[in-house]
Amino acid sequence: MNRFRLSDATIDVGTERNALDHAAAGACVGFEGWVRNHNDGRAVLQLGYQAYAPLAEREGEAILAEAMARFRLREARCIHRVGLLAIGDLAVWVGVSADHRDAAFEACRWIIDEVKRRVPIWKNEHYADGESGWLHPDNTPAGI
Amino acid sequence: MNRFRLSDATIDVGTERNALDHAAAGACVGFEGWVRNHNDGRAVLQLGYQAYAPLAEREGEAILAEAMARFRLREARCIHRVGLLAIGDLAVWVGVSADHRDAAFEACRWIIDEVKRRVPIWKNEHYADGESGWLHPDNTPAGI
Amino acid sequence: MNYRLLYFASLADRAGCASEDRDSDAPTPRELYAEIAKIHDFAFTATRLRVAVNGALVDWGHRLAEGDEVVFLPPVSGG
Amino acid sequence: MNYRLLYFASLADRAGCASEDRDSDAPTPRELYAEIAKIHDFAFTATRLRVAVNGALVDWGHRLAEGDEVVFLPPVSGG
Repeated sequence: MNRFRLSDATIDVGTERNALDHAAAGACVGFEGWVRNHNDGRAVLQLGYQAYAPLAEREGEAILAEAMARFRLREARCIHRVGLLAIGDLAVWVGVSADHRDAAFEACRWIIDEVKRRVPIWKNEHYADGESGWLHPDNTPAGI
Repeated sequence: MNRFRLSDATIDVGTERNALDHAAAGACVGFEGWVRNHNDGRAVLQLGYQAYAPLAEREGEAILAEAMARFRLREARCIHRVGLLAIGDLAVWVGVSADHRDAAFEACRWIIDEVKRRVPIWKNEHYADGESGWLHPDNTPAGI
Repeated sequence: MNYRLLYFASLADRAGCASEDRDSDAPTPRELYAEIAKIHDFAFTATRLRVAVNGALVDWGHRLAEGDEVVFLPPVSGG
Repeated sequence: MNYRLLYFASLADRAGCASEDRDSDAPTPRELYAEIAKIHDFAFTATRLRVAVNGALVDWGHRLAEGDEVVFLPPVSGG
């Protein structure tokens, strides 16, 4: 089952969401992460995403399997872009369907949180002042 | 500002979501309510939605204005179908964009909850056993 | 006074019509509903309904005027 | 033993390469990172990293084998 994938091409949400269709599903929640023109007070011009692909796909697939087991879902999907992206581009899409909206909202939120926390993908921000830098948020207790 | 509307034709989410685009927005959350093939243990064949249109539009517009004020959003939209719908049809769509995903998830959930609670729209379920009936969930303390 | 009444969902089924004009001495929606509920045998108590006059929600004690459009709203089920 | 090392994000910038083959006596990722961090002047302490061997996450005490692909993963920033 391939519920997660990396993509180096534009994500077509209209096509992808068809995978969520189910006659018993009454609720579908979708999350789109877009490239913003600002971060932490700095103007951003574009973004680069790099992934350790084999592990990213394994971790992404594991997250979606966990979501299917934890929540009462009919289907769940996630696609994450890699490569260079412009402002407004879709960087990540999560879509879930469920009989009821409680499960759909909770699962969609849980999936994007886990993807951001666990999947080996890194963001390189290119700033308006000419600098660029890899983002490495510190989620561990120990500092550098 | 028209952020809410009733529609007697199919909702084209791909087109509608363009209204949410904003260069400063990093998160977009969408909710789709689909016609399910079951409710409360009974098989459903199709649905009819009836609205008291002038008040539905006024209430819907008020809910979206409240959402814009309560949450840190860039944009918010909602479209609700009226008329006869088949299984799998999109009955209601809510879309919001925000700088951060916390606000986007919370606002999208809040809007669909308020729409279901306040907007004068009624659902007539047509069951497989030939019966049909208007749904009037009881949200008030006093019984019939 | 003459009022225009609109009915939706099960109230329209029970009334057998989507709208009607009625002469009534009821000064507020409260009295008007009591009168109408008897005529059409509506099962809902007023506590389960909301009421709108001329397209806006009002209190049950709202003073009605000649020609008002009055709608008794059963519990909604959109979404 | 010979290991294949892959570098990502700021570790690739610091190492000046995306991958390299290295001979090392380090029996586990813990010892291997200490050795590599010194060579490339990596600023991250191991506590801020995760480690993968042959495409799967492992503990820092995992026993390495000849030819293993070892990746030290800096904190991720997808989404």
